[in-house]
Amino acid sequence: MAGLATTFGSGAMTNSIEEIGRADVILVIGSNTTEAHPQVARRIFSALDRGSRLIVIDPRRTALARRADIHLQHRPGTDIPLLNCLMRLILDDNLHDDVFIEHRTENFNELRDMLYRLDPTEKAAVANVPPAQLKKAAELYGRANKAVICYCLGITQHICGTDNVQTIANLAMLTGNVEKEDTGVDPLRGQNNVQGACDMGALPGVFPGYQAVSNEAVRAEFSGAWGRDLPAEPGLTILDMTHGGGKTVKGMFIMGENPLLSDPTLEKVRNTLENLEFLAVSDIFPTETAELAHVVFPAASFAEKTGTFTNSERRVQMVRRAIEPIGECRTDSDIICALARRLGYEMNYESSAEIMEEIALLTPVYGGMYHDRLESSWGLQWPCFNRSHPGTVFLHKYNFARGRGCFVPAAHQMPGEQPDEEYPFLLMTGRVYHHYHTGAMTRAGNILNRESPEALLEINPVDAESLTLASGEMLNLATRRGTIKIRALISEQVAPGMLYTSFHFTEAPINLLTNAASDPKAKCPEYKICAAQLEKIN
Amino acid sequence: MKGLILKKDNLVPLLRKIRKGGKLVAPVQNRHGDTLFEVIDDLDRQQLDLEHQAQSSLKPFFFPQNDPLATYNCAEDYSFEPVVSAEPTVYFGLRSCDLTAVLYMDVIFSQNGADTLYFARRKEAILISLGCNQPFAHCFCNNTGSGPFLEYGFDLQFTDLGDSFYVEADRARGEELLERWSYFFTPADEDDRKKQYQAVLEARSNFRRTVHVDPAVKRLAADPDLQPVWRELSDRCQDCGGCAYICPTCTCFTIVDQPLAETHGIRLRQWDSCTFSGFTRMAGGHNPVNHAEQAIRRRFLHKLKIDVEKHGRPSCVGCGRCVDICFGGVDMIRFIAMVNDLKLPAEEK
Amino acid sequence: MTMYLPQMAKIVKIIRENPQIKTFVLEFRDKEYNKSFSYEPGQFMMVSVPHCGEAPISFSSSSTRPGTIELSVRLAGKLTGAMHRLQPGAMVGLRGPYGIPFNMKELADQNLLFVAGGIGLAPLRGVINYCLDKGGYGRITLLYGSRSPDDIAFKTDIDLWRKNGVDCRLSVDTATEGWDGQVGVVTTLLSGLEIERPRSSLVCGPPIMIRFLLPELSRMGFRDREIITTMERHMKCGIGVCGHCHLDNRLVCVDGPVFDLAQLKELAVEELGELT
Amino acid sequence: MAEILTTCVYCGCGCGLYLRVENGRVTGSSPSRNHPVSQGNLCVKGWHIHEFIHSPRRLTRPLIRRKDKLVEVDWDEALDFTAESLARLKEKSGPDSIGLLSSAKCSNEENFLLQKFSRAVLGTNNIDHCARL
Repeated sequence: MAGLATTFGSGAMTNSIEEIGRADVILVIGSNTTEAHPQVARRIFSALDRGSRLIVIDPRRTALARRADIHLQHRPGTDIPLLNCLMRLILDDNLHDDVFIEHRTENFNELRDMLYRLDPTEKAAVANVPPAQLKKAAELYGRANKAVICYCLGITQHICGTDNVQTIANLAMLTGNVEKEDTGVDPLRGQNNVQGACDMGALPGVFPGYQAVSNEAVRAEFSGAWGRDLPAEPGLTILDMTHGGGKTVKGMFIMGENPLLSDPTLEKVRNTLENLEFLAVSDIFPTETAELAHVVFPAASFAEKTGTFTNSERRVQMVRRAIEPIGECRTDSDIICALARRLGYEMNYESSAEIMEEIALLTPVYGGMYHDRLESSWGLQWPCFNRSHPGTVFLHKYNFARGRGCFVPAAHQMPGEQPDEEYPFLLMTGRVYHHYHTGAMTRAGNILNRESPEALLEINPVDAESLTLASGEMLNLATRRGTIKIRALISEQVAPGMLYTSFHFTEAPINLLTNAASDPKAKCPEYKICAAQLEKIN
Repeated sequence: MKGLILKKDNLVPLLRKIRKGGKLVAPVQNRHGDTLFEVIDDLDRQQLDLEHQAQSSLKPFFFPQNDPLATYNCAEDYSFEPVVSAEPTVYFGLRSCDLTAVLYMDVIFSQNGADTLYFARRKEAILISLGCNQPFAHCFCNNTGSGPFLEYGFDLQFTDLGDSFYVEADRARGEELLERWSYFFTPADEDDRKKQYQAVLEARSNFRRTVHVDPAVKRLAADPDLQPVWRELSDRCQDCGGCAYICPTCTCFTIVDQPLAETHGIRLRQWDSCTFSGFTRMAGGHNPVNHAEQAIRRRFLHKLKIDVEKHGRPSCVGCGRCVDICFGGVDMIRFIAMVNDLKLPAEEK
Repeated sequence: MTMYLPQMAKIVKIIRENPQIKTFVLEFRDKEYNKSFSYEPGQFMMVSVPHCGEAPISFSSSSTRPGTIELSVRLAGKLTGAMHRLQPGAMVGLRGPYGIPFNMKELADQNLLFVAGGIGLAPLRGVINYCLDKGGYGRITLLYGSRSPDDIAFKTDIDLWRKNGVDCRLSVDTATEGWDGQVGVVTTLLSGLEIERPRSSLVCGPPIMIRFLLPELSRMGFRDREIITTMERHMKCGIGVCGHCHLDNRLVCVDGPVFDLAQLKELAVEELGELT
Repeated sequence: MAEILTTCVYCGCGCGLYLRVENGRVTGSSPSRNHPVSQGNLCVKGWHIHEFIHSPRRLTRPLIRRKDKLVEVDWDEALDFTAESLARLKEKSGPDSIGLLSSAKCSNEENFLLQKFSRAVLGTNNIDHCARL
């Protein structure tokens, strides 16, 4: 997200989901769309039926890749050199959009210079991608009338995640595929309200609406509204806290998260949580994290409360109470307000609509979001500045949020960890269709759990043969950080030397293994790549 | 049977009467613009919608997505207590396809003994259908023998004649209803009957899609092994199960125990879909139906071949709902077109 | 619900047949029901275990020995796992009997070849005992394949059958010390075997065994109608409604589980490969 | 029986779906036909979203750790204990000794309140959530 904010001025999906289906060329990179964002995949399928073309860039031969006109199956961690090579080919073929570059962007020369001096190592990094395929992809994207790029955590969960995103933005601007309807750059959000949680300032450096805590004027405004002096220094990120060993922070309040399954290098997380002087958890299920808490609050589920979620396309929409909270559960709002009052701060809201009124007051992009408006519509897409504003279907219409789009060239960076003799495999992690995040909810369901009852490790038939491995056999999967037991699934979806599995299963907690090396700007850990070894369990 | 006429002004007053002593279920357009079958608690506030196709059929009312079969106790002793719940309900405004689907479910749920839960609800139900003067976007009930108007099977069938409804009864419960509330109705005259006939004729010419169901059924009877079709459709399928869930005649289910505590729980019947891989997976992991292609084959052959053999008609009622919803375009209309496009092996030579 | 309502039955006794298989001797709690309950060889019951739902289990007993019924259960999934943890005196739920049985009338006076692999002997055990108890059947031969000598189940039964003139031949996939019998898959036991007409073969075992055995039997001259087997499927209702146990255009629960090769040849059954 | 329109929580697409409620229990879900994202269908997760709501594994009472075990307590006790613990930490080690994790699964309103709680009530910017995970 930091990436798009730098280049475009706003870090969100520029399009609406519906627009993706209207593009002539769709480039999907680092997204297993059919499984993780089925509704986006649906738009891609219908676009294909109407004659649109699809380019998939993914180390795995996913279901979507099988339907693509071109599938570039590159090595994980080589997105930047691949995209740089693509851009160079576009430049060479004169398929870039001169007019757009001149009028709507800045810093193009720096990108051009870099592309012309493209390091041979960059070319070598993508040596396994057939040049003809690369050329075909460059032509397809370069010649497209309307092209969109969709990406997901396959791009951001790298040590160079921010640079990855900026390189994607470079490609879109180079060809003038932003600022117009049905063109753009679309980060698909992993969780239902990631967008909203970011928008609402659940981040260490910003207030709601991405207003920096370090900005004095902003702070003065919030301070005025809330009647307290507010801290100016940006706070700690999630990994600073959960990997801090109980020293960075001594007490934690965790609402609806399960870092003890979702965060990388779980041993460190466990060590931290066990060393905290105080840990309070609010959740709907007794999670691994809650097991270690001093206090656990039973929270109401989405079916038991009213409020709003913001989806990937920036659409703020209602979630409505269908039943009363079960047992003695309370909504997280009630819990926070009750705690605030006990700490001597009057926090009283008659409804979530009243909270939204305060949000609208303090958050310019949410300035026109009121529950009554959201009630009588299918929600509103931010920015929506005031009550009469209709919301925004696609971003940067005729104008980037930051003025001109800024090219930020980036060079290839080696992943935090590479396969070696001891750990010869490259392990990638991601989602499966039937489960969501740490599985607390989906695994409680009969059909979902039946359809996908356990974690499976995808391994190429070639590797399976050399290990005399059959599908269904149990393996010890190890990295420098730990070992888990997991069942093998022989699959041509992964290339030789690659392994893939999901992170939903508490029985096979993959994040015991993952690398916490993270992107210096976005602080996003490199979940997608680590070096691993395998051993058959007899 | 001779028809009757109900002035449209009298519809709500009539529904108010027949609702007494039970529930009324009818299509309602909610404030979000979706049309659903809902229980009508307030005839003055809930807006009947006789213009749009309801997004789901009546299936969930007779065969809910989660249906408790029994509660069980396993504290000291192990025992089951059956759960049966049904109350008299009038269903108004269902379309011919949905009514045909209910009649089909009647057949399915009476195989090897009448299904207690289903028929408890079914026996309490009065079905008042509304013929379709104007079929919806993906409708093809004229090709599946399930509409736009029906000859039989309804308790009452309404035909929209502009400012009035032409009303026919087919079953005794419909006749009783007409008799009980006779003062709302006037006898139809020759002119009304002509108008009704005209509406039926016009409706038949109003279909926007032509779907050649019979040739496809014949083709499948002759040769059900259509590998290219199964392959393409299984590639497109995104495994949501939506086609089976939305289909008014899909009745596959699973039975599971839902523990409520150590000592007791509920035994539930839940919707299931033959396209799911877990549908056929056995304990221990062996799956005799291993490929997505096989699952897709199963689904379409069941609808257009096996049910023709077993029950004399395909179990597709032409409602078109699967066309609207499928992520990958794995729907009945596409399937039938693909089947009819395939050349018979004999023709290829 | 009544059609789905189980009858409660008490576990009277548990016999461990091998490390994976236990035989549960059961008695319906309702005395009258227990008395009037009857079933036929090849049929199955839907078994309920607390919190685990239901699973189909074939009778391993014969109705010629009334008073109790026996279900032999192999440890495979959640329900069978829970069942294996039960102790005598515990209750399970049972509904049935379901399915088309072996046609015992038609088999009368015939020489019968039983071929079983692993837990596949459980339903055939019921048939063999039925034949022995009723009398009026020809020579009985049993070929039984197990993974290893330790995996041979129903040993007491096999001893008794031998005493009663049943020709029992055993094989194991992998021998251990002390095993001096046949080694190899069960099909190896077929070589040199002569069964005179009228005859039938009754085959029960894992899909892979059936797949290789059926063509072998055909090669030996068994006619399609003389080769009878049982098919296994995931099942939920047992009464032909839920759809899970489909076998091409049939449902195993009501059209099976017993099928002869002539029937199977008309169906597309993936796990059996091309049957010609 | 009632059909309540709400928003799916299983991914960033944000489908509009109906929860079917019977006698206080959610017994099914179905897509909204006119919702701009769901357009009449859900993925397999959305169709089964009701399954977890009444799971017996749900937490239904506040818990406090006593001698290494979490035991059920009433709300006042849990809230009082939490407020006291947070106040003590703030007093002893300063506001930045406390960290808060908000959730990408909670509503906007709840996220807003928690960051307000963090900044205005506790006085720390140590608030984050798992956007990157």
